[in-house]
Amino acid sequence: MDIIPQLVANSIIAGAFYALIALGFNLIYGTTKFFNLTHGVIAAIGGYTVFFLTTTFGWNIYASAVVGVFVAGLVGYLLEKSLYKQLRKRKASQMVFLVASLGAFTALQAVIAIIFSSQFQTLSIGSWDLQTFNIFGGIITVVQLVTLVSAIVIMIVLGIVMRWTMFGKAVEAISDEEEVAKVVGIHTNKIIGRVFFIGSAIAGLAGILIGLDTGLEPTMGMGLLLKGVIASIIGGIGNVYGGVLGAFLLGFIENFGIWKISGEWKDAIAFGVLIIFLLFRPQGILRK
Amino acid sequence: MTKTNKIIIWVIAILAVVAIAFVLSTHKASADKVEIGALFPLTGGLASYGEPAQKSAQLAVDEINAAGGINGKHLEINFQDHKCDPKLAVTAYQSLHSQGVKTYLEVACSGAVLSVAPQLNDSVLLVSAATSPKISKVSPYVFRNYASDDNESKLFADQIIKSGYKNVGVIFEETDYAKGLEVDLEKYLAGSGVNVIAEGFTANSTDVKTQVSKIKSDKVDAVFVSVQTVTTGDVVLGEIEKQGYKPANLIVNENILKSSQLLSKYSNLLEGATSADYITNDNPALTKMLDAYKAKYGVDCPQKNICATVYDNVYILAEAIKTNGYDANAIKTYLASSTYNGSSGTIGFDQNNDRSNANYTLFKIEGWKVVVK
Amino acid sequence: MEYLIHLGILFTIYAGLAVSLNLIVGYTGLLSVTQAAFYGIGAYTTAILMTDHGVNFFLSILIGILVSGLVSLFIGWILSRFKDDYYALVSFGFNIIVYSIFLNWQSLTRGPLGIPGINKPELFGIDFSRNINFLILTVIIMAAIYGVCAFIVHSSFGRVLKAIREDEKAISIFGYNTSTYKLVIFVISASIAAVCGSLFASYITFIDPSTFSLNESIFILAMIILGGLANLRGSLLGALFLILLPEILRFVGFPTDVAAQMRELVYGLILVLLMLYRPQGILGEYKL
Amino acid sequence: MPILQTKKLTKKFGGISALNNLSIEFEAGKITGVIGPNGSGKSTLVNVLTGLLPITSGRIIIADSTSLKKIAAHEMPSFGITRTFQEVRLLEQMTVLDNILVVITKRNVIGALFEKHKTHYLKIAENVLERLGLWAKRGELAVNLSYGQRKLLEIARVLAMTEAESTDVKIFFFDEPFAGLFPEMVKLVVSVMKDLKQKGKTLVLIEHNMDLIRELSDKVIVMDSGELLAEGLPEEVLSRRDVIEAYLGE
Repeated sequence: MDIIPQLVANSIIAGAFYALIALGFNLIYGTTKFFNLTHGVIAAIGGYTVFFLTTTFGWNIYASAVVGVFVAGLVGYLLEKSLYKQLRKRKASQMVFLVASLGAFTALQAVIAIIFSSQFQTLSIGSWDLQTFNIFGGIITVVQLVTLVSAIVIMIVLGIVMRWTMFGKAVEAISDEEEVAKVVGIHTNKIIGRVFFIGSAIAGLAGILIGLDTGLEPTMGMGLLLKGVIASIIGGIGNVYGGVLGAFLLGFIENFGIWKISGEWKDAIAFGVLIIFLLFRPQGILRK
Repeated sequence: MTKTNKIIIWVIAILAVVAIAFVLSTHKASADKVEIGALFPLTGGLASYGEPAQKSAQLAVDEINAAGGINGKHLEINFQDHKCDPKLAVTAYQSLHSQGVKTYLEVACSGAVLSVAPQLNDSVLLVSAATSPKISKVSPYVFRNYASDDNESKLFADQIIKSGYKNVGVIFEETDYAKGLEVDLEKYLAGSGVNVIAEGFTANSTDVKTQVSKIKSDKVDAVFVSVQTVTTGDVVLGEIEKQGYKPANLIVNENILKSSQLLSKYSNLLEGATSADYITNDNPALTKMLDAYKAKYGVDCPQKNICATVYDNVYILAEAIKTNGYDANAIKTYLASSTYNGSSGTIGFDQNNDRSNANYTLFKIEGWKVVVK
Repeated sequence: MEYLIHLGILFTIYAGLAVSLNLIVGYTGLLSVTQAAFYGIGAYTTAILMTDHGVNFFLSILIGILVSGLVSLFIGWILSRFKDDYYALVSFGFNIIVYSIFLNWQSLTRGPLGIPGINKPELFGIDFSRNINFLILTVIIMAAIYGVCAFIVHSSFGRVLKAIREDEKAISIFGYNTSTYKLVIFVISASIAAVCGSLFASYITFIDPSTFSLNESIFILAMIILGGLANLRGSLLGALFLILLPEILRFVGFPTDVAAQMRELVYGLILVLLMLYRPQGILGEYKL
Repeated sequence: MPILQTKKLTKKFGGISALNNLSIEFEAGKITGVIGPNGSGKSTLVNVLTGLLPITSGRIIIADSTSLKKIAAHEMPSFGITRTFQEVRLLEQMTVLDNILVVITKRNVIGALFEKHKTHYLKIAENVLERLGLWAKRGELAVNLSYGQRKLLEIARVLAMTEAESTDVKIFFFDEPFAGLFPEMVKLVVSVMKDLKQKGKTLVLIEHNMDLIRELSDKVIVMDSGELLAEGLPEEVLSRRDVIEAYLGE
């Protein structure tokens, strides 16, 4: 059965992409407690910024990737300042946040389509594109390896920041009880703004890597987001390590699932797993 | 929420309806221009088809107007987006029809054609790139300038049986065209002893890794790749290449064959691959159109078969209106009987209102060039 | 005139969907994003029964209600164990699972090929292929549906639903088995959505899975939030507004090649502005 | 025969046990005062007895000796139990009248759907709201009432339970009903409680105000850190050294 190593490789690669989305999503959900739908389109914005820089200005891929991550973070930050901060001031409920983020998602997706057209665009890292590595029979490309490494690195860095730094403690305080945090003198809006920047930047990186791995399309946001949300819930909503664990678990369940039944049931499997987890372990594997 | 506010809101709503009615009535097709309604998927999943279609149609309209329009009248084209959603297609049709538009174009979405068809009673719909067999003879007012995907998969089935392949892997996209080919292929291969292993993936998905790995590990004699758009074509071929998989025999559907972008990007993978098409390449009118497209928009047409057939459809309608006036029944009988030499070859319609002599011929991809097999 | 009749039919069908969803979201306070699944079940039941088995249209409506009722009984039972954003997410999941079934159960629903040639209802020899007759039929059925919803809402049952929305735990202590109430209203709402599905299938004569995707549920949700939660007339207004909006934008002179994307942009921005300045909707009193 | 008693009732939150092997009895037709410093488990006791919180261990025995390990919230009226809430849980975006009507009308789904005789319920609601002086405010949303009026509405709600024919309520839990009330409102609530006692109902009163406890309760239970410290007649219990110490927290 020489398919097993490749299946394992596929699962890890899929898990790595879901992890990057889940990391950013979990961080933002932890402090704001709502399902931020714009997270998906911000990943696309990251990818398209790099596409814009490399094609129009001819920058090299690495410089434009850095700028792309920054721009994605900036868009997330601006969204927080212009929209979600106002909603918090008006004491809006989670459902209002959900619908508002849906509106922002639809609008941003339309802006991308207007600027870059709906055609499929691909990013390339030149000669490395087709360079592949054979790990125990499973084939992984350079981009996929970079995604895996960055997912793990970001998880560790975030874990450390959350545990040891002042910023991390403030974020924990806000995620437990925002009102209490305010009373204690934590400038919540400033912290939430920074959290949005970091979470969106990670999403931007995910968008860029997906652009390099498969390609960019204005409508890529929603599909990515849903899988990231499922991974966060399975792993443990609001918990940095949980998101990554959930992502890899989802990758394995999906890919080994469609090994036995045909491929078109992949999305249904993902949501079936979600519902089973929500029924029996809603707080996810690693409780917050 | 005072009572008066509520009344104001209801008044605004009623006014909106009245406004639309008013705009419609004054917008009757005025005498000095001829209007074509274009029901295209400009956003959503198939926007990658809608955009080149819109550009090619506009190209044809501008050329016709430059050459004096139709009997001196200015030709206009009104693009309406329906995202391949049946109810939006009918809404777009009704909004144009109430403005007196009698001639329509549609591209790529069989669903939109099948839902608009029963509404047609005094207007003609010329369709391209919508391949569902159900469109044949769906309405006397619907003409399809494209081949039904029925005979494309028949050709592939015969080729598979002839080459003696015992098991064939199929990677297909969950859309009406791409899955239609797979379903027809299995229909024609039933009872021929060929074992078909089909692996589907949801429309527009970007992760087909495990589907490719499964086909690769099944050691099949041939792989048939059936995708809906260049987008997913790039994803599937890219994945095959990434997994270092070189299938012994590769069959690809027409969307891949017609995309210059994919042919050049995956030239070694596609070397020797079999495909099928009915638009012959060595047609001077086609190259002239493609060059005009590049000159006008600065970019190659990403889907040659879309650009060619939509471009021709505009000319066919213009020709029909020129000789029969802006009357659907006259145009209907004219189309059923006449032929037109366009960039996609000679176009005539059989008794099912499908394009006659649009039978697919097999092609072999050699050195990035496409050769008749 | 034909155009206004067509818009009238679409408005009536969506009004039914909006009013039925409002029973769950507006009155009972549960953010359900599954309405399109039951809408689809009704449509597919009618399409399959009429095309394959030549069943009379009105009989197919009853069977559609039955099928949708049974499925909603199961989904409602699982959903009643969740609250707030988890409820919304699980309902997201069910919508996608039902959509995948429409897409992949090739033998029953013909998958993405869809079902064409669904014929019109026959009743006392009335020619329903003329849209004006079909409009009258939909208006009569929708008036009945509005009557049922109004009856429910103004009965003690409706008052208990609002109580569940306000404080489910408190009201349960006064003797109400709230999960039964939530399940009953969920089944009623799903059955009404099925009726709307049957009418849609017979009118458009062609259905495919894409009409019953997640976006459709979100579209219906936006209608009731826009119109006003816990206000039946508000839902009618919401439906009217979101059906007319794209038509009004059709006549606004956007440059043709970006016109379609501009409409999506305007639609998204309207949702955002609404949530910022009018979260309870135009006619609504209940803030989400 | 006690109308309600607990046997070794325990309630743990993580490690801490808010109620610790508590065995107490409530006499039928009497008012029992429950006092104790904050955090002594008074509210937890009420929440557990009314199905708001699940029981960790031990049993609850209802008058006709049905002993229960688990109580579901919606079974409360069938056991004849109802309550008010310390933190005032009203149906905020509903009118005062609806807050009362919802407690009177039929409980089962079919009944609630096809209920007739609306005027009958209106009459009951009017009497109850009239009794608490809230009838004038019946069209107002609960969220817009003053704090005192909201407390009175909770009392009205509990009072209405006695009128509803679909439920037969005998035991009333009052969780700090007097907190934040003006003097004349206190007098009003006291008279309502005395009426209920007149009708042979059993009342459990959780309150910090010792004068009211002395005035109203026939028996007093003192709790401290989840256990029963003392019980008996008000005068005896309130004069005991250990009770005072527990309160003053020496």
